[in-house]
Amino acid sequence: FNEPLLWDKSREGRCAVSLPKQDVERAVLDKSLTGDAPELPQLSELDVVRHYTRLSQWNFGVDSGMYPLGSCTMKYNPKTNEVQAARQGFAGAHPFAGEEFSQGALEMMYNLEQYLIRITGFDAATLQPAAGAHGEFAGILMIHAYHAKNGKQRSKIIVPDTAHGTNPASASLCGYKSVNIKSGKDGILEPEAVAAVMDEDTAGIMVTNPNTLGLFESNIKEIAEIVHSKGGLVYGDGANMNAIMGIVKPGQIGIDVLHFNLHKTFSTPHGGGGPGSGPVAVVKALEPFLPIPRVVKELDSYRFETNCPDTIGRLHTFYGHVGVMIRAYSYILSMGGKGLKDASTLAVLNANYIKESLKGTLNLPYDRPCMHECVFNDEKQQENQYSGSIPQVHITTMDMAKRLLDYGFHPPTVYFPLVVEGAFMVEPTETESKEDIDQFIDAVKSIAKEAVEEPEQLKTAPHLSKVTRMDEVTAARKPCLKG
Amino acid sequence: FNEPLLWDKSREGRCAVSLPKQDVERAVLDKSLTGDAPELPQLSELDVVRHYTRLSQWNFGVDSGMYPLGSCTMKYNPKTNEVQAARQGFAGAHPFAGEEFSQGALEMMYNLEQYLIRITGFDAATLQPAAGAHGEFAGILMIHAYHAKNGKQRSKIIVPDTAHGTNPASASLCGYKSVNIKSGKDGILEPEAVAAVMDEDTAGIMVTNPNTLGLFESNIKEIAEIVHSKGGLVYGDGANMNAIMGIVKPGQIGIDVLHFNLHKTFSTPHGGGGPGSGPVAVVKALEPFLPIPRVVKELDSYRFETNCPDTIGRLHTFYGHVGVMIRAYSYILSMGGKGLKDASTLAVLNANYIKESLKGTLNLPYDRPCMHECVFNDEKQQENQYSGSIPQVHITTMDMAKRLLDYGFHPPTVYFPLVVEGAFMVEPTETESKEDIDQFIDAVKSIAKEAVEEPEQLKTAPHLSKVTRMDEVTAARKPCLKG
Amino acid sequence: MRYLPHTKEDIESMLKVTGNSSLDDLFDCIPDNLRTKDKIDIPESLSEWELNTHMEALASANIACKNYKCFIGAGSYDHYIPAIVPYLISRSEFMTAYTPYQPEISQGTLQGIYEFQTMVTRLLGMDIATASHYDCGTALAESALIALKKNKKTKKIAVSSLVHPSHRQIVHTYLAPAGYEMVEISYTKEGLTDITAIEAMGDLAGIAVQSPNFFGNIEDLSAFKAIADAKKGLFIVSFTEAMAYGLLKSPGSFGADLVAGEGQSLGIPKSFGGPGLGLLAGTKKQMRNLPGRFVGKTKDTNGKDGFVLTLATREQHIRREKASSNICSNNGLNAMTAGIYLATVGKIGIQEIAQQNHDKAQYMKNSLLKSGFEPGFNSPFFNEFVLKAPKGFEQKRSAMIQDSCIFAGLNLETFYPELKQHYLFCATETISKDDIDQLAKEVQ
Amino acid sequence: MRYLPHTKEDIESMLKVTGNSSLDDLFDCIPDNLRTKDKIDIPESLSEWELNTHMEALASANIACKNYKCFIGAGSYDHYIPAIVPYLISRSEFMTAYTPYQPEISQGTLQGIYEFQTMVTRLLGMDIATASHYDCGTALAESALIALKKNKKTKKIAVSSLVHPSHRQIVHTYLAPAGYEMVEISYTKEGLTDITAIEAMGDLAGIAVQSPNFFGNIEDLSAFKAIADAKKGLFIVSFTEAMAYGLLKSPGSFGADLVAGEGQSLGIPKSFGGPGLGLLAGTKKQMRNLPGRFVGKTKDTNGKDGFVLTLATREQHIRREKASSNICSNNGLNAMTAGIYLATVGKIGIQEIAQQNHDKAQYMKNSLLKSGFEPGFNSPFFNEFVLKAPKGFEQKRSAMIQDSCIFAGLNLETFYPELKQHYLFCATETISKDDIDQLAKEVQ
Repeated sequence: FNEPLLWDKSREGRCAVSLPKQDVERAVLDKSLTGDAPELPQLSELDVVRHYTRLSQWNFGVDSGMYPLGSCTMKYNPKTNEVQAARQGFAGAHPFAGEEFSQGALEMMYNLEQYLIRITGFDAATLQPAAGAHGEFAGILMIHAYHAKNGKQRSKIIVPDTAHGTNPASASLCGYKSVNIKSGKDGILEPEAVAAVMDEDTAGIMVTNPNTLGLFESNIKEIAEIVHSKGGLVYGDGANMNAIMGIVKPGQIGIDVLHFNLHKTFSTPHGGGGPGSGPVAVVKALEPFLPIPRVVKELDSYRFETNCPDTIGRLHTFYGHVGVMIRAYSYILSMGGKGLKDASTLAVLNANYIKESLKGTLNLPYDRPCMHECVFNDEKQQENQYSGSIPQVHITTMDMAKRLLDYGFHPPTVYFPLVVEGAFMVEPTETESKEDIDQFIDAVKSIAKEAVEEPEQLKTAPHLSKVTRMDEVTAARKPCLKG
Repeated sequence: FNEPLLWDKSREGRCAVSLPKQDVERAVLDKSLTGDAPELPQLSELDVVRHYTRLSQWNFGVDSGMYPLGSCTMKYNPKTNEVQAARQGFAGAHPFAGEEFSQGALEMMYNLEQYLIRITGFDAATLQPAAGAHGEFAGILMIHAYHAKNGKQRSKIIVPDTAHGTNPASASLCGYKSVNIKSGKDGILEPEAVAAVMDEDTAGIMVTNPNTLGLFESNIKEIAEIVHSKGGLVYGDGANMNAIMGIVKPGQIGIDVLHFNLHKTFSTPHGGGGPGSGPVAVVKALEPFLPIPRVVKELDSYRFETNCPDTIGRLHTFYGHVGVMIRAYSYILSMGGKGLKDASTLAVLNANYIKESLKGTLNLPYDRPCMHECVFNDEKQQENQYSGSIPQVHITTMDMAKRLLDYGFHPPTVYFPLVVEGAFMVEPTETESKEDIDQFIDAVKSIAKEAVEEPEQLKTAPHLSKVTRMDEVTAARKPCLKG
Repeated sequence: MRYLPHTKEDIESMLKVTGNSSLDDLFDCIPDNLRTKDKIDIPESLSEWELNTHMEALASANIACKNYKCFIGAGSYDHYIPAIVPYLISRSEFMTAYTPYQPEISQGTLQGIYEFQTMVTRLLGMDIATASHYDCGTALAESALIALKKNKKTKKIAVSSLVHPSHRQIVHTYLAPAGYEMVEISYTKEGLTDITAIEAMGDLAGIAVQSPNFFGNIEDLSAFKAIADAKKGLFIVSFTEAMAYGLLKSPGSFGADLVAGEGQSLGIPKSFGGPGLGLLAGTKKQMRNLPGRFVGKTKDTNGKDGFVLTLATREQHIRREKASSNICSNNGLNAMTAGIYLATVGKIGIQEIAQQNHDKAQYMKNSLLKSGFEPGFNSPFFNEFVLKAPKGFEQKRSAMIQDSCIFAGLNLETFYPELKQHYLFCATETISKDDIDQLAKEVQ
Repeated sequence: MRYLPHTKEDIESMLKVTGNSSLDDLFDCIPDNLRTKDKIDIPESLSEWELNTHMEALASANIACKNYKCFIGAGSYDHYIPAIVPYLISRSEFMTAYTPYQPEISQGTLQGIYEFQTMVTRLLGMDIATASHYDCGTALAESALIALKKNKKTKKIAVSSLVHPSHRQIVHTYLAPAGYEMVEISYTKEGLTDITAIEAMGDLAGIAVQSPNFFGNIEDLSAFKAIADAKKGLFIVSFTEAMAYGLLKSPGSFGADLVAGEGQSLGIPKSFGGPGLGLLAGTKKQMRNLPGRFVGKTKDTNGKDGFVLTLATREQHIRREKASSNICSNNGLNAMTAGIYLATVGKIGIQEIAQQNHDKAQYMKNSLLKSGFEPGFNSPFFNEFVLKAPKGFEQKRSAMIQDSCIFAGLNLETFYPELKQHYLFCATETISKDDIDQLAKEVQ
């Protein structure tokens, strides 16, 4: 069923809000300052409830089914975390209520920083960045500030092709030029490639480990040594932390600064695109550069510290996404150290199980043990287009992804990482059961069969969703961004 | 998509609950007393969340769309009422915490009784009955106790054909034999019909007003006089109160006892079949018979009264469905007296608007001003089967109702009241907007057109729902009541 | 008013269609002398914010608004409710739906209730379970009526005096007007139903025993089954604490014909006593006698599995005066809640939680005995037990409520006048060892 | 662990498929010297119930757990949130979905955000609005970058000293590493941005003014537009209190090129300052310069209307180092929340609520003046204003927090050292006359 746009349902005079009773005199502002009421829709309460209930029914969330979106860690978002964040003492807290009257929030933040540090083996952390890319930016700002403090700014930064997409954009915000290098044949970075470009005008390197192929960068220590030897720093993109909690401590293998995605590894909901939270952990040498305010503990009480002369400054109006932190903190406490290690272990088991189960069906460009995700592509299906009975139909990764919708699954990440042509990137996460994974495997196999036998089914997929494939070209050429 | 049954998803060893930590010694009961763990399913938390999320998606609620179910008053269930019922001070209250420590709950109950009394013009009330039929039973019990107290029990009770379906069953629980009488030609009860059967062995009459045809029983006062003159009492079924709040006070027009449905008139959610709440209001003469405990106010505090020698006794383990009462109480306070009258007025406006708009399309057996609902039937469509081009297809009320599902509406009540053959009973309620009602009217008109032009569309409807029409005969013949 | 969508224009154009010149005219069909001239005399409407303030004030006038320690059960139990339970049940597709008479768009409720019925039968060891009843008391009354209607030889049914006092009152209320008689079975010094008292009662349509009984003690159900059979009456088992059957042998395993229980413990808040959840289960033989709704599995016209309300021919709206009961609305949403709870705790969880209830209760009993209480009875119990309090305890108990928000047991004298100074205590998994130690200390 | 579904059997059979003999083997691809030997040194896992206790203890250590009266705004405002807003937004289809890259199964998020974008443009009088940003401060910093990147003639931007102090700090953080300069515009005795100070600043890529400004005063935006035009810089308007635009003339009506605002007031809890909602709007001309996501309307292959993320060519994952910004996750769920809020209050509600904010603030100002405060400034204001406190107020203020949970204003000296004894007060629709009268009494 269709649901009209809000203003198409609007009728003059309706109001879905309970207006507070006015108990003081009306105070009239000068007419030159006030305008007409903004043209918002006018609806009854039931209209609003039905509108958004209907909209929600067109969405697919983790609660709706498996969401094997590579690089995004769509694990289960525990409901108890929502209960914690909604407590009046947190949700109603004013950021300027004063430290004395905000000890609970401060303690939570202090503890969360400590836990993140202990999980990763770093020395200090900030929770302030509002999302992963914001954390990345904070990290690069600290590298920038470090070099500035050391007297000589540098102009470049190394970004391998297997790093996350936001990396170059974050680097350029600090004026760094990205130096792209290619990973080796087996999908991991070779020290030689780094040594070839690393020089004393290069601020450092941005590494995603495990990388976006789902492979562990096993040469990371050598690479870090090369970078450090030239005075550079190693930035670690922690988006893939879900593979290595309790297995590897990035702070102890040569990485100097690392951002987290609380909305990936630490189970907070993605919310259809945010809010996230992107804390950053650093080694001792970078601690002076952390953004302010910092949370510090003194005896048994907590306070904000702003007196940090070398800080990169402030990144958020207040202290970051506290509501998201509460959820992540609750998750960490619910899991405990052993639980976090179990989560990573089972995430890796799930991914390897899928990799082994599907490698006969889809092409696997890098056939080696993967971490928490694995990357296939459509090479087999592309080949098939010439040998098959209906040579004119070219089945692509996109077609298979869209067809998965008809099977009740969210599609994997496609055409990323760029290093694999037609990439089909699957990250099951640890919260998916074997049965759900088996169903996913069966669905992919059955789609691969359709690709040969009924390719039209795929070309016109999805068939069961509210809309079919959208005209994205016209959307971008003649943008219609409001109604 | 299908969702397997819980046990088909179960795997040995999973557990979706957080087990509390054991901090005392295990105490082992004698083996003769303990059994194996019950064979409940074993799932992870995400399994459970997905299972019930999926199930919910197959349901249709008031929030999903218009629910014009005659006789059921499916009005909007305000969300603020849920907030009130969930407050820790209410939801966590133990029924035996003692009056002194339960003053808030007692005050709420006392006030709610008072409000119900004032809305209806009675003298006293009880909130204890757990549902409408339970309230009905309470009412008949009081009539029974009244006659017993007066020294001579009676054996019969009059039930008109336009009364609610539960009435005869409630009467028979007290040993009364129902005497069925027919309504007059214009759908309302004639005093003569009552006079003809009322005698001194008849305990009284059960009247639904407005009746199940949606018509106001305008002779109620004369009827009550006839019944009273023979020593009988008048029971009013208040399921249709939504038509007359602020318009008619049943307690002042001859009715002696009346039950409410808080889950109809007072906006509490139906919950897929309950819990409801069925308070009962009575005139002074019946007050001594009210169930115990009663809530009484003394100075500024509230307590339970159990010392009522003539009481019919207890009907609920504690005090009735307090959680439902809180919602109804919140609704009444949100509406105020004027708001309740507006609600009834607009409910009646909506029903008359539908009646007038559709009476050319469907047959209207009683063409007179209706109250909050109106009853059509399939006579026109039945006639059509002989004159139409495809005489072998018989379109019935059921076919039209099922086809409405494809248009996004819950079907009306069908084949009830029994007094109208092929009844199609529409109650829009006041919370539906003119646009939604117009859409409903258009849908019915378009279905009536299909009934002539594409009757197969109706016969095989619904087409868009999860399942098609079910084999209810086999379900009843060979019941499969568990998995 | 935000719930009423009618604009002035809407009202005018709709009145035109209905042929009325004003809203008042809509009611012209009601004789003037029947129409009220007064306004409804209730307070003016509150805004959502005023309502919040008012309701929080009321809620705060209940001690439950604080973190009170409730060592009371007696039919209403404090158990942990996993966050997913209220979260899932609050989905409006469940909450705002009507009774699933239209199976095509009610498969969610229907499958959920079918699964509930199934899990209840597994919990209780019975063949079938209904889609719910109001509470245990009314379910028990309905069970008594089934037994009595079935057996034309007698109008009498025996009910243990250790059935919850309220439940016995309800049974009486239901039975009396139809001329049936309920006789109470006395209890023994061990706090158990006195089986020897039944012999002398003559013909009985049924025998109803609660286990764990009101004192928390576990009855020997097999003995009652034998005597019920001997009397050719139905054997009815009731219970107020569903959690017990995570640990105890099921009523079905002792041959119960009918089981009437309270399911509030299964994920439903206490809410000052209601709405709870009446569980009603029976043997296959009783299928067509049980009141209320059943969901059954069947197929649609395409042969696909699905669920419907079935066996409606027993129900009031079909059989009218011949119906076995007048129940219409049941406690469906709470049945769904219990279903979600049972699926969440699962086989492992229910046994472990039940065991912890017993562990805590045993620890509490031992602790109180050390603090100067005397045992009330010496029978095996689940999570409730009776103790005789030392002198002066009643005052101490009142002080503890005021000072520490501790509710130390329920005074049994109200219900059993002979049991002076006897208190009924309860411990569930929500009670910590520290809580019990504090209690034991404070009562000294 | 209830979040981990793997049974022993599952693990065994899956390991067999992967060819590993133990879970540990899965990590053989990681060199041994990189693997940690230590356990993660954090507390043992808590049960759901222990977590509840712990978190409630923490929440209770914030004063907000009580019903405190907050006469503070300064970027975080206390407004009523209708019950339907959290109810609807908590539906898991919204909450647990990813960024709507797959439009076929994301039409809910997409339509909702499209409607949000539309309502934001209507509120602010602008042509376009993005799908959200982190908060006002970061949105303002991005706006400054847009202005600076566009104008190659200068590396300088002017920002009013009455822009929220944190926002100015953020702008500085964003601008500094790229070599841009932010100059602050001083303020006048009327508590307004000193337009005369701008003249002397030479070339400017943009001028950023907050209105209502940090002191709560309403700026004369038309004057700043004129001077920005004269300098060929972009005119950027920011605000921390979105509610103001229910009443005030929109920034768009004054010709703003870019608007960066905080949307926390629109149905989002304060939550100790985050997550809030960055609003970012611009003229059509700025469409391809704005960072972040846009939802656009288009058609599917059947010609049916639908929505997609669009203009992605500006974004970091397509343009990489050439992207205008690195923003990826935004504050989508809060944007949806604000959309629900705006649809709920509607045209009538937002104006009335905004008016009530001003009414209460005016009443509070008058009351405090009567209680011995002196006016800080005499400009028109919305719901915040500055007063100079009588002597001894700071101690009184502390006592009021402790004794009555009243937060009487924010000490401005922290942010503006020259403003000794000056306090910033705020009143919203949640403050009653009685609250204000109590405040006025207690400060005396």
